[in-house]
Amino acid sequence: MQKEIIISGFGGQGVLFAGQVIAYAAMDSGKQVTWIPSYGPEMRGGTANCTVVIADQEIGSPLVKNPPLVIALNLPSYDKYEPMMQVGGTLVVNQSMVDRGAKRADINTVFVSANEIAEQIGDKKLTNMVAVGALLAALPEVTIETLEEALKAHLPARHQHLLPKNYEALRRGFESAKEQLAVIV
Amino acid sequence: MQKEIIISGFGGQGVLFAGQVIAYAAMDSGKQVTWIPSYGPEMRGGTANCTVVIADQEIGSPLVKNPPLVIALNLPSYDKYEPMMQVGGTLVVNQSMVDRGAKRADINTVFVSANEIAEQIGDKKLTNMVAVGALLAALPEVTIETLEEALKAHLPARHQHLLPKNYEALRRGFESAKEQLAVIV
Amino acid sequence: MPKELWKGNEAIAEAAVRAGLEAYFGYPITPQTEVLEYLSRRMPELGRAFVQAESELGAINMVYGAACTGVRVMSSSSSPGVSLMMEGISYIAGTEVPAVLVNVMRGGPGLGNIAPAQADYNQAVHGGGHGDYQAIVLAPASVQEAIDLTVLSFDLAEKYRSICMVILDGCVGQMMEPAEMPEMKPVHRENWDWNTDAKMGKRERRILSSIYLDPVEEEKMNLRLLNRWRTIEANEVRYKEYFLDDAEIVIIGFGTAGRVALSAVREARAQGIKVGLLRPITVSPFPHKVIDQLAGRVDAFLVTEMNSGQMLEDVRLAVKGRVPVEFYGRMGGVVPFPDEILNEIHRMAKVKLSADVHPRDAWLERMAHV
Amino acid sequence: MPKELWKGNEAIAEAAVRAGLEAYFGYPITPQTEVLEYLSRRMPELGRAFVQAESELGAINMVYGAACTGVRVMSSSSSPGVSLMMEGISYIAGTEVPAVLVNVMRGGPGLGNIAPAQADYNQAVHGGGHGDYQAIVLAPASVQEAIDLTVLSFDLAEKYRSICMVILDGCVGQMMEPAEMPEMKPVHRENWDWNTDAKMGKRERRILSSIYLDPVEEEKMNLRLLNRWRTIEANEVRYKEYFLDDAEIVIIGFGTAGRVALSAVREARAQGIKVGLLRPITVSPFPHKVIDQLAGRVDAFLVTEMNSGQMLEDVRLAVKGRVPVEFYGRMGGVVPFPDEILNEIHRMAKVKLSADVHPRDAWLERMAHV
Amino acid sequence: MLKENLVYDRPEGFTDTPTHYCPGCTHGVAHRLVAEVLEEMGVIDKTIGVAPVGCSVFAYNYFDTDFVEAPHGRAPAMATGIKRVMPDRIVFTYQGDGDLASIGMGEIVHAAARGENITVIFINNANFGMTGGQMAPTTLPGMKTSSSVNGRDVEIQGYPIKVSEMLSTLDGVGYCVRRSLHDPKNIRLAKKAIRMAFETQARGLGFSLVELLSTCPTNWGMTPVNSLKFVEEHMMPFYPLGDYKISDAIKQIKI
Amino acid sequence: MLKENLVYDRPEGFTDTPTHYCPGCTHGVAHRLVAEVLEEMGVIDKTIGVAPVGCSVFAYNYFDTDFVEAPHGRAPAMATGIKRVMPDRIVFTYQGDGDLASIGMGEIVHAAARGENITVIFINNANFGMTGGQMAPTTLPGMKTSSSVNGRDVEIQGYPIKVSEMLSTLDGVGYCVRRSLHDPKNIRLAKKAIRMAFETQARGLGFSLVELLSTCPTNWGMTPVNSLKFVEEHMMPFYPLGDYKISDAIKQIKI
Amino acid sequence: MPAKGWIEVSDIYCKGCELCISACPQEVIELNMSHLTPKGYHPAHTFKDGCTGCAICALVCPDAAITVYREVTKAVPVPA
Amino acid sequence: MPAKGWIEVSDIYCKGCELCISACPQEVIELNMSHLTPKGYHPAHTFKDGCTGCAICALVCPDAAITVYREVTKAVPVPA
Ligand SMILES: Cc1ncc(C[n+]2csc(CCOP(=O)(O)OP(=O)(O)O)c2C)c(N)n1
Ligand SMILES: Cc1ncc(C[n+]2csc(CCOP(=O)(O)OP(=O)(O)O)c2C)c(N)n1
Ligand code: SF4
Ligand code: SF4
Ligand code: SF4
Ligand code: SF4
Ligand code: SF4
Ligand code: SF4
Ligand SMILES: [Mg+2]
Ligand SMILES: [Mg+2]
Repeated sequence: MQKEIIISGFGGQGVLFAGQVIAYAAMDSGKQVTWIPSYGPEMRGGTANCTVVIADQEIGSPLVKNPPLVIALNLPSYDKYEPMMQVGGTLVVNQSMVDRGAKRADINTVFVSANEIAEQIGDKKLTNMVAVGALLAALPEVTIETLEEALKAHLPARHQHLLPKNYEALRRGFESAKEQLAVIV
Repeated sequence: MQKEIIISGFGGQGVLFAGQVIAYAAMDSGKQVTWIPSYGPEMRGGTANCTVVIADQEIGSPLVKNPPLVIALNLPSYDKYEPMMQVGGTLVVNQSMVDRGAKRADINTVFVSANEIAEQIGDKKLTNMVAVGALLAALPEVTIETLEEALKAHLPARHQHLLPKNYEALRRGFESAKEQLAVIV
Repeated sequence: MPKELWKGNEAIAEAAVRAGLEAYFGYPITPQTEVLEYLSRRMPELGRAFVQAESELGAINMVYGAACTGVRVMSSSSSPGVSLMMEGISYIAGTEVPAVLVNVMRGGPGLGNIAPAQADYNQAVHGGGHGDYQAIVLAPASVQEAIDLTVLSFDLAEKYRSICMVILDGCVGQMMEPAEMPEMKPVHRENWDWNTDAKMGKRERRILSSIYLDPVEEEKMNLRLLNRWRTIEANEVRYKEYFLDDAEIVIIGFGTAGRVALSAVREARAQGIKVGLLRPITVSPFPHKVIDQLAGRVDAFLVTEMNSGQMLEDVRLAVKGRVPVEFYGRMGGVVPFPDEILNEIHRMAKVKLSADVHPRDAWLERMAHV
Repeated sequence: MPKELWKGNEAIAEAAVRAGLEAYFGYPITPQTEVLEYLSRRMPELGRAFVQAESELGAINMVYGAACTGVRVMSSSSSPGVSLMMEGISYIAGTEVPAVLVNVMRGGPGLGNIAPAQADYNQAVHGGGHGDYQAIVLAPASVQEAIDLTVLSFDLAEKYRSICMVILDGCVGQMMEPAEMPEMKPVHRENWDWNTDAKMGKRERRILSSIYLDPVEEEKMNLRLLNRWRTIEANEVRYKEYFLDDAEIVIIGFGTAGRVALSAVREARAQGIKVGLLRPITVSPFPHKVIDQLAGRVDAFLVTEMNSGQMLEDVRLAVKGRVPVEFYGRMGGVVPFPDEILNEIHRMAKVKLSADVHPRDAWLERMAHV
Repeated sequence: MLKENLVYDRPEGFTDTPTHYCPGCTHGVAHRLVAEVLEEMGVIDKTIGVAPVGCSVFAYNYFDTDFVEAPHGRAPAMATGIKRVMPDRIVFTYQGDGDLASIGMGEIVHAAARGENITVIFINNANFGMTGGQMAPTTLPGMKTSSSVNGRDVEIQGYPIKVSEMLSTLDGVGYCVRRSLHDPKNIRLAKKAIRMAFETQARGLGFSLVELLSTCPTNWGMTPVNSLKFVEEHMMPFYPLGDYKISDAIKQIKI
Repeated sequence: MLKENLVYDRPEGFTDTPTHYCPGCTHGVAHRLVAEVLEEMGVIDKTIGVAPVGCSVFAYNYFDTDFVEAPHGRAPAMATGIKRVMPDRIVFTYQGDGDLASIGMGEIVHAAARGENITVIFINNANFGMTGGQMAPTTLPGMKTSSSVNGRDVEIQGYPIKVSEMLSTLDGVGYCVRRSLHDPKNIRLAKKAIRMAFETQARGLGFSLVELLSTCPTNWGMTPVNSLKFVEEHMMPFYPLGDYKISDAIKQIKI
Repeated sequence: MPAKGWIEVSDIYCKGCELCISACPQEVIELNMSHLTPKGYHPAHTFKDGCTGCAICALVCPDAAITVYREVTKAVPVPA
Repeated sequence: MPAKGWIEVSDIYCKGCELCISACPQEVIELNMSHLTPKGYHPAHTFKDGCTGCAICALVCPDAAITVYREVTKAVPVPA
């Protein structure tokens, strides 16, 4: 088993942390995992992304050209990764920041209004967690429960009080995606 | 034809210049020539030496382990080079600074009282030229005349007035050596 | 120890601390800065020495000074900063004191960029400083290996009184992976017979210097280093093998290039192509012998690096023209994807290869599209 | 021009002046100081720029600055000083500006000594600075060659917008030989399309930099350098052959080691041994091709260097194990005498040689007596 | 809009490229002042700039002059190389405090001591901006940075270097002053100083340097406006503004 | 001979090795004073010296203490490395003016600025002795050297650097004075200063440096005795002797 | 009566740093929260009358984003 | 009456630089031209009476070649 995930968005959208949480959860599930940020010309501002690879065996390349799993938190990310995706993969799109539909029919595109959901829960910063929840619907190797455990273990102390809201974000995203995936399949 | 000469003595004895004059003369005689100083730990004070190689063809090594021709202006030089000399070679020894006779019978040792002769001519600094003159007796490739020309051409302007004395030093050395070499042969 | 998710650069820093690091001297430079920043907090916490030096030149000479006293000391930097350390490294080698230096390599030459690269291989392995010396050079490909090799680097440096470098590309430095830290080793000072930590009433005075004014003495010193190097070559070669048993094509790559190749190898195996991977862990001493042996039984080699083919020449030296050696490299901070290497494997499995044309030239032709 | 007796270092200085040197920046170091001292007098006399820099680091960056304006500029130093220039050299290479650097090599590593050595071969030829770049490296063996190659170095540097190094050992620097100087070339500034000498109302502004933040751009730049290097390899290889026609044993040595070998070769020929000499003049680009060809027809090679066998590996790469390659080196400032090399020739003519054991190891065994 | 209505426009010394600086970073102000001075002196055409390694590494993108990019800290050496072969050109370096006062200390002291006829614009923002805000030689005592997280402890991490004070002890220095970019009045004074520095060079009167107290909102973790206050309240008391050295010949210059 | 007859004997801080210095070179005097001070303070046993590259490159042969040999100019960095891991040892560098003020400028300024608790003995002999007498940053205006054969032209070759004046602007410096070795009185004063510098270190009071005007008879082309006169008549007026910085804490020290 | 002036803020250069806002003696500048520049910043604009064309905003702007104009009534020196 | 002193000059260390000669207030030192040290220098020696044991010669000697003695009459401080 090997699954590669790319998470991409604007600088402040919590892209890197979202990847780390998945990496923690995968690790706690006894998987091999790598997390790598894109660091480069666009260090200051601009888009940020990270790649997470989860596998049963020693992981080779920590980077992936044609990912099976992508979270695109904004339009530029959506535009960039949609064409790169593996056939049959799942692309979670933050519908709140995107004004177009899917161009590819050979992948599963899941639209989640992550911003709105986050705001409903009461914290705009949870956008990333909504999207992560949505992704989990296509990533059976990591359960919502392990991800919650991982969050609990690794959220900085000063944010621990936000755990319930994080959990809610995850589940709302998960539910939203499951519905759509059920339809697709 | 290839001839290698080592000239060795104390720092102030004009060892390097003696070698250069021979090199100039050889060059002016249409020969290939190299001159190389020993530079090393003993840069400040101590003994100085240089190696001159004269040849008809492109010169290989500018250094020589077993020289056929040596000028030893002091005792340490004599002690150092006598054992290294090629069989049949000629060793010009500055008798003024040396209190022993030859240890090897398979080389020609020419003793010249270079200091005394130089003082007789009226300039202690000519010791080196007396010795060079002596060496020429065993170096037919360079005539006294070309050496005189070389001196004339390359002695700094401020020393040009000393040319006659230099010539005399050369000839006195040459004569002294020729006598001895005649006996040896 | 349980596994934790560690970032490569910070893992190296903590591993050094646990290996008994007593002093760190460094200067910020991307993509290495986390090593320095981590230790700027961690070392004072433990009462150990940390100095942000005025420059890499200052840093390497602070390392040199501390190394002379016999304690465990290191610096870290990235390509341009490491170039500034060449004189100091040569002095450290010439004085035969142990020191560790980490190079998180980036794109070059010159200022280049801050993306991952492996283009300082030659500098590290074949001597960027003046004079004859050899450095032990370790090349981790994962965070766990970065930890383990950092610890090892101190042991090897001390054992052989040698400079020991850990070279990694920015990928390994920036990546997070689960990894296990070793136990904290208490700092303890060895009773060396060479270190200049002052007489303290216990012994005759000692001098540490790299001067040997007499060439014969310097030559003896050079021979001493060379003979020591033969021991190191005999005892310290490390590499990792993947699917070599029945391999007909063998890929050789270190660090990230090696692990990217692993993905390609797995894919190729899945397609039934008999390909294996040799990943040097010590790039100096280089695993000549195993390549020599492989050259006797495989059909071809593919060297893959994030540079223009620097290790390639070491492989070719070991193969000695017996079978074709091909090359695939990306440069300037570009990290290859597995499919690029898979393409090369396919190509090699298809066409008849020649050992005549230099693999770099052939690769350059293939790169014409870039 | 008539021949004059020139000291190697001063000859290089004057040759540079005649080649149109407009600026020299350097720092004293034995055995190179005569270059600096000579130019400290000569350059101001001609109204050209001379600065005794604060350090080699300062010097190479002054060179870098002046090189960007498109004038002929150089520095010179000796081993430890050259190590300090590694960052600057990498920048010069990365910016593709022409510059000349002379290294009068001495014994090392570290402070070492001031005797003649060739132990910076790898640093010069295989890249002592970070990143992928190649330097053109010329290795004179006589004063005349030092003059000619100094002049050539400026032409090559400009032609290929490259760093060009002249590496010589202290012997060639300190030696006097009759030599002919070229005519004085008037200083004239070329109308390059790249140099930053200010717009002056004539053109758009220009930038010179070695930054390529985007890895793909940096890779393109790396490829540009590599492709240029292939042109250089194709056009600029230079070497000198002696008695190769019927040679059964071929000695390969550069600089002083090469000329010492010449003496040994002549002696061996006199004894009826069929031995020849190949003396690389460009050690980078290296004369791979001619060695490759020789390897097809001779019985064995003997590489001789004043180091531990650095060029040796380049020879082995060219020979590819077809015939034995033996090695004889002296290190740390020791200059070999012809008889030492003659001994090696005798040994090679007598015993059956094996291509199996590494020539350096075999040589180390033979050096056990030192 | 009529030409005569124009009170202030983007200087011609600038290219069209927007800078990569963080919002509110006064690197931009310093750039603008240099561009204005070069324009006013009419020397854009004969100027060669030397960019440093630091946040201003891309300075070469913004000025409409020839430019080269130096290795970290070596801009004064590169500028020396350029000026010595092109003495009639205007050559300036633009350097941060990490670049000039940390790694480049040797080069700046010697360029100054030699009286190298170049102009140095020195941006003191009390940290290494580009690499993420580490301690610089100019970091204030007690100031927190990413490599002095508990605040700079001068006993262990050393004392800040006052560059203008130090360099003005050197005989080769013609003009050496410290100014600040934190308010309109000081910006005007800074511009005058930059003008004087370039005039010093244009007249061959030796080495000139203008130290500018500048902000780094990003790494200081402050808004741009608060950063200006920090300069006024914390940096200026430690780094007094003033004329540290103005040679007599330069004092005569009237502009 | 009775012990009580002894007025002066070769200090115990010295080894038996004769120095390699030229006859009359005051490097020897500086050495002797350091050896005497270390002996008098009873710290020979816990001292580690750092030798430079320069004529004093072999300093390590002469002192009966541990010693290391630094790359040219980097002695202060090496000393920093040593002192930071061995804070209870006495660590000193011994550096020439080429070493300290030319190539090593960056390292000395930063060691001083950090207030590195080391002692620097700085030998100013106005040239690069070891490499044959080239111009140093300290070479006097108009002075002839092998790389300024017509005399140092300050307009082109730069102005001399007054090291003590420059370094004493740095807050990390505890003790910084200039003395001379040209006559008995000044030698005594020099020794007192060296003592104070080491006391500064022993008490942890920061960076200490003693600049010593010294001779180079060989490269100056003078007899040793005339060289002393040159120091008095030409160097001292340009490099005034004096206390450039003595921190208050150090002023309290009584010895 | 103060001179009447006006400013133009370039969408290309303005990064919404607010330095002009706090420097304007007439307090007539604010960020335009209803507009985003291509780079994603809310740019500065004048939100009410009162601009005198004093150019202080341009003087403090790190991005040379402001062009300042003034009705030609009497000579006022440009900022130095 | 001045104290009576005497000096010993080491053959191993003395390089005949003459600094002691020019410094000796009693002018009792000269080079011994009839003696050469192993290194080839004419060493310093006292050539007449009058040494007071003031140790000034030792103070200026760059080679720590001089040992100074004095008859014990009254306390005189060693050179500092
Ligand atoms: C030799 C070298 N060392 C380190 C670096 C990394 N580096 C880049 S910029 C910088 C510091 C810049 O700080 P400063 O000069 O103050 O400029 P600022 O960014 O604050 O304007 C450093 C350490 C480098 N590029 N090269
Ligand atoms: C990196 C490097 N550059 C240059 C040299 C050559 N070098 C040796 S000593 C010296 C100058 C020494 O002068 P100074 O420090 O004044 O000491 P002095 O000999 O005058 O006592 C130089 C340039 C070197 N050894 N290493
Ligand atoms: S990091 Fe700091 S100095 Fe750099 S551009 Fe941003 S605010 Fe300015
Ligand atoms: S060269 Fe000068 S400094 Fe060096 S030992 Fe001789 S006199 Fe002293
Ligand atoms: S100062 Fe300039 S960049 Fe900042 S908000 Fe005002 S106009 Fe925009
Ligand atoms: S010109 Fe003056 S008044 Fe008008 S907006 Fe700018 S600062 Fe305000
Ligand atoms: S001062 Fe010392 S070395 Fe010089 S002559 Fe006198 S005793 Fe000899
Ligand atoms: S001790 Fe005094 S009096 Fe005696 S020789 Fe020495 S200097 Fe002269
Ligand atoms: Mg800064
Ligand atoms: Mg000196």
